[in-house]
Amino acid sequence: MKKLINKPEDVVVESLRGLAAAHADILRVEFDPNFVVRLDAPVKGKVGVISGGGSGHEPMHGGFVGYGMLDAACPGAVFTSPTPDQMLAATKAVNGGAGVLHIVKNYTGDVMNFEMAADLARSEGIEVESVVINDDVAVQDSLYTAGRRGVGTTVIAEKMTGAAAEQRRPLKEVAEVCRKVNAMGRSMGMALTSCTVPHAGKPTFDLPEDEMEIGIGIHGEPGRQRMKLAPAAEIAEMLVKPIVEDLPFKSGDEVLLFLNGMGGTPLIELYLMYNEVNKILSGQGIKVTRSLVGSYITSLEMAGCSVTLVKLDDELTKLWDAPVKTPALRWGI
Amino acid sequence: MKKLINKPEDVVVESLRGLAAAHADILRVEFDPNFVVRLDAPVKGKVGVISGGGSGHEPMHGGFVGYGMLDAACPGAVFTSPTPDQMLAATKAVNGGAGVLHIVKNYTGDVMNFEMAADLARSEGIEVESVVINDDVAVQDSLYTAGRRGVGTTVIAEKMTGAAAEQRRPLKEVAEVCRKVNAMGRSMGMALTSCTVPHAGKPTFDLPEDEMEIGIGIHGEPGRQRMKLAPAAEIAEMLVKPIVEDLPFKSGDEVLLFLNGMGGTPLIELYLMYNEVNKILSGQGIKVTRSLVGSYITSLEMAGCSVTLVKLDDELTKLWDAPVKTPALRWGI
Amino acid sequence: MTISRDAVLDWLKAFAAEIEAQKDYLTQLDAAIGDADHGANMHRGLQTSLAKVQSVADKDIGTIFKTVGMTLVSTVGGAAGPLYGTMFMQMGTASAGKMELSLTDWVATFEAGVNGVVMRGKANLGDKTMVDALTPALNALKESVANGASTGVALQKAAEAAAQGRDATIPMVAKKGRASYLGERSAGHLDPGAASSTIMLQTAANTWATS
Amino acid sequence: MTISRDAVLDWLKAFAAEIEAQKDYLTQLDAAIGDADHGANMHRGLQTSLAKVQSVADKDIGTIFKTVGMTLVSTVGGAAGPLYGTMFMQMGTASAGKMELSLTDWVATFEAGVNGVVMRGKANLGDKTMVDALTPALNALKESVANGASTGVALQKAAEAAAQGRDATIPMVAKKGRASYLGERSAGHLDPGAASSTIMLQTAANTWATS
Ligand SMILES: Nc1ncnc2c1ncn2[C@@H]1O[C@H](COP(=O)(O)OP(=O)(O)O)[C@@H](O)[C@H]1O
Ligand SMILES: Nc1ncnc2c1ncn2[C@@H]1O[C@H](COP(=O)(O)OP(=O)(O)O)[C@@H](O)[C@H]1O
Ligand SMILES: [Mg+2]
Ligand SMILES: [Mg+2]
Ligand SMILES: [Mg+2]
Ligand SMILES: [Mg+2]
Repeated sequence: MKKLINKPEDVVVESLRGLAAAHADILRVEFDPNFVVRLDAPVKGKVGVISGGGSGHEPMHGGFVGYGMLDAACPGAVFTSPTPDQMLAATKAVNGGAGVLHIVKNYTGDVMNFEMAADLARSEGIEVESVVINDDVAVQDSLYTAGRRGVGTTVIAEKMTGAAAEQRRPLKEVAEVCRKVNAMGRSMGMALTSCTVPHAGKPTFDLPEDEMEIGIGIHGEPGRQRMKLAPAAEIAEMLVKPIVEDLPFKSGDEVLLFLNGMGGTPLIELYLMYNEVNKILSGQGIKVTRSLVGSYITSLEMAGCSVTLVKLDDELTKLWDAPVKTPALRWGI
Repeated sequence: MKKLINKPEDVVVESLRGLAAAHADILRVEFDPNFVVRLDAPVKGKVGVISGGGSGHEPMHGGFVGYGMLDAACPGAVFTSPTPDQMLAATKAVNGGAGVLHIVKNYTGDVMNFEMAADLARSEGIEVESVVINDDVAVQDSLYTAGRRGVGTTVIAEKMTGAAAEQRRPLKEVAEVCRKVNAMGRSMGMALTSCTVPHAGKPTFDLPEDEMEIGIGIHGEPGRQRMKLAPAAEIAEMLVKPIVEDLPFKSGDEVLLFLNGMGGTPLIELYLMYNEVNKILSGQGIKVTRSLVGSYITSLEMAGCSVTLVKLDDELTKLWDAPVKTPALRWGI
Repeated sequence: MTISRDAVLDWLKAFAAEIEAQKDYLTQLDAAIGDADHGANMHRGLQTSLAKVQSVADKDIGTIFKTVGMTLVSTVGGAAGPLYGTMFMQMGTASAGKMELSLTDWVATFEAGVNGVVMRGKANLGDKTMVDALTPALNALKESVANGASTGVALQKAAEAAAQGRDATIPMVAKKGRASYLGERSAGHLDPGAASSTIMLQTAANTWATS
Repeated sequence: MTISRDAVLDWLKAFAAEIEAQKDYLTQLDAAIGDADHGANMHRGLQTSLAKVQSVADKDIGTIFKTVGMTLVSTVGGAAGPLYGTMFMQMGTASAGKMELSLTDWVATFEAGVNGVVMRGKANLGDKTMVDALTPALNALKESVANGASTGVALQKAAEAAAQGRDATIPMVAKKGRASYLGERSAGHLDPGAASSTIMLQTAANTWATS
């Protein structure tokens, strides 16, 4: 295992210390239980927006804490959902009297832990709403399964929901915005390599030099199918087609295109992939009016990318353009 | 070779098309000769600031084109300096009548090509100043050699110099700012893995599972020495010590700490390294007052990091804080 | 033939020790169809539980189980945290006030725990989860009691039923948990949670054999 | 015994063809002590040069060399672009107006080119660069002329001197170019630019042997 770390068991806490030191103007980090929180939390009269999940997806979620996005984030162990006590502490820390929204990625562990946390918070008299993000078209949805994973749309939802909260909208409306983004967003990812969980010490799966995994999530897990490595143009087709068909996105739609890196893929390749995806979309009359390119929801050092499309309307476009000041996303301020 | 590309010979141009499409609100890309240029160039009465270098270092330089930083960037083939005709075309495109500054990283090829371009531009009556960045303490400086490489300080110099140009300062002063940043900046890098130049098709060097390269540049070249893999705390020592001794940085100094990823190393590790470096510096009474953490000057998908320290004074701090709007660096606007 | 409070504490130690011994194996199982953290998660949670339990070692068995459950919830995370945590908290409620457990007490206690897991995770038999080990174990336990089997025999039969249920997860296509994202590709692998649940029941059988 | 314009064009084709054949080898040499692009750079530049030269094939040799030089400058990049580009541009100035080259013309032309490389790159003998192949070749050429050797013999001697100079770069510690960043680690490797320069001189000897 080749990583810039000391001991595997200290990775999460030591990385959080670095985040806190590098961005002391925006956030602080609390330990036992661990959570990242806005310096000025709780913001009086504003709905608190929190999220959380396993570590290893940086900058998500801690890098999205700050004005216009998240009020707090709860980092679990690598690829392991955080625990209810972290979520409860974060919920209390950001409750400005207008209630707190929990943005939860749809994984069994995340959902169950946030459920328990919401129950605890409500029992302490805090109004809590939860929205579950499940945008991964690689997974067939079904009543009898765990359903679709929450992936790339989570980043866009946290940005837009945070903007709605800054406008001092009530909890119900802020939750509605989050549900709307989730309803309008779809994602699909692929991997060129696996990644190594520090505790495990070796790659989660082996992938031959000439093969790739299509339909992966963000936990280094294998995807829906393994196939021979293909040119970027073909990979773009494989990712875009199921996304466009699922919502469906149609000619004339305005969309946000989020071309995400999985952690080990450099920008030169992400922009090349953006070009391929953009060509396919314009060929179908789908207009990309907003873009995000970079590694924002990652799977440690995995090489690969994911494509997220969010159908935009005036409200969502304005919420996207609204000022944001976090370690990972910043504009207008 | 596992990359998200089509044909190796098309990587640079296809990636540039993606950059242009994703950031059409900030820049455009010209082809034959290739350069990335600010939408509003030339800015009347403002010194034009341009840079350039081989591709494979993304987001540098094209991702730094925009308000408050570069007016144009010339991308060469992967790891190959661009050519004088590109630099001449870019120089003409950004000349707002106040002259043009060339920020050149100290590599034989870059220096010679920019020299030829400056001569051509002057022969066309454009006032040109050149500043060569040579901040890599891994290389002993000497009159009889090619001297030190230009690495991490380049990013900081482009930001601060661009800010000085926005203030409408004259060419001589803008060049002075750039020289000052270079004089105050030092860097040192290390690699956990090599990288693969698309044309070459296989890693530039092989590095065993338990070894690392210390004192590398940004072209996938081996470093000054190869040694056994060490914990993050020890690696931080190896990178910080030669930097601090070289300037020297002393107790009481205020510095900007730039913890850079080489392209394949995820943020969770970069923040962990930031924490280690920050601990060492505060132990020596060196105060980190500004920070940048992320992969901004890269070597394709190489795993590793570099540390850059720039000694700050009021002028440089203000120039760093000034508004910037580029694909890769953005704040205050 | 009852299970004393000390026997309960010994079981928790044995459970934690066996999880530690099989930590990497459990993580490998999780790597194949999940995210390679089940061994590390369970180990972290059980070690903290052992430490926490010291402070309530003189209390009733219900308090001990509750403490373990709450510790697991706040230290394991993932899916296993809420599931094992709920199991032990429910076991704590069912055994509240007891200083020792008769075999029937244990059946009631364990049944409450299993119901907690099903309530929390909503998994059915055949979904390729820990439930596929826990439910057969519970049924075997009840049957033994009905047949008047000894505590030792009943516990051993329960552990064997769990092991059979665990192995039966191999051909299953997962419908719950991370493995479900793999669809058909999840078949052919043993479910890590079923494996850790079997360890739980086998260590109970071993520790309490002589009860 | 003169070198006709067609012979010059044939040489450029032969030079480009041999670089293409040894492209990967040159890149490997560069990977060891540089950045793995010398083969690709030279190949790109020479192919474009061949295309560009078509349009001036009916002009004088000076124009042909100038065209090659400017094309190399604008297509090769890196260190080799300005160096080989300057070499050919200087060769163009030295052979301006000529429709054929006598051996002494060629010596003067090549000398101008080598001086251009030294002027541009400021490398000394022993710095582990293409100069370590070019300068010995130039000296051998002059010596042959002094001894009244035939064009064929002189060119072959020059190529051999280049090859010796190329091989002599192996033990050198680089002082110029990328390899200098490696310090002591640059010793033990052959310099890629010295290799491409030797190819240039060997193809000239082969093509013009019968001149
Ligand atoms: N809905 C569920 N009901 C019961 N058990 C479940 C459920 N979902 C997952 N599990 C169990 O949890 C195990 C995985 O635990 P762990 O790896 O620690 O959590 P995570 O999947 O969040 O990484 C699975 O092997 C399975 O036995
Ligand atoms: N200052 C110099 N003078 C002469 N030749 C040089 C000089 N610097 C580098 N070279 C030659 O250039 C070659 C490298 O060319 P190339 O790899 O194309 O450029 P780069 O080093 O920019 O990638 C070296 O092998 C060396 O022979
Ligand atoms: Mg997990
Ligand atoms: Mg090069
Ligand atoms: Mg798991
Ligand atoms: Mg090279």
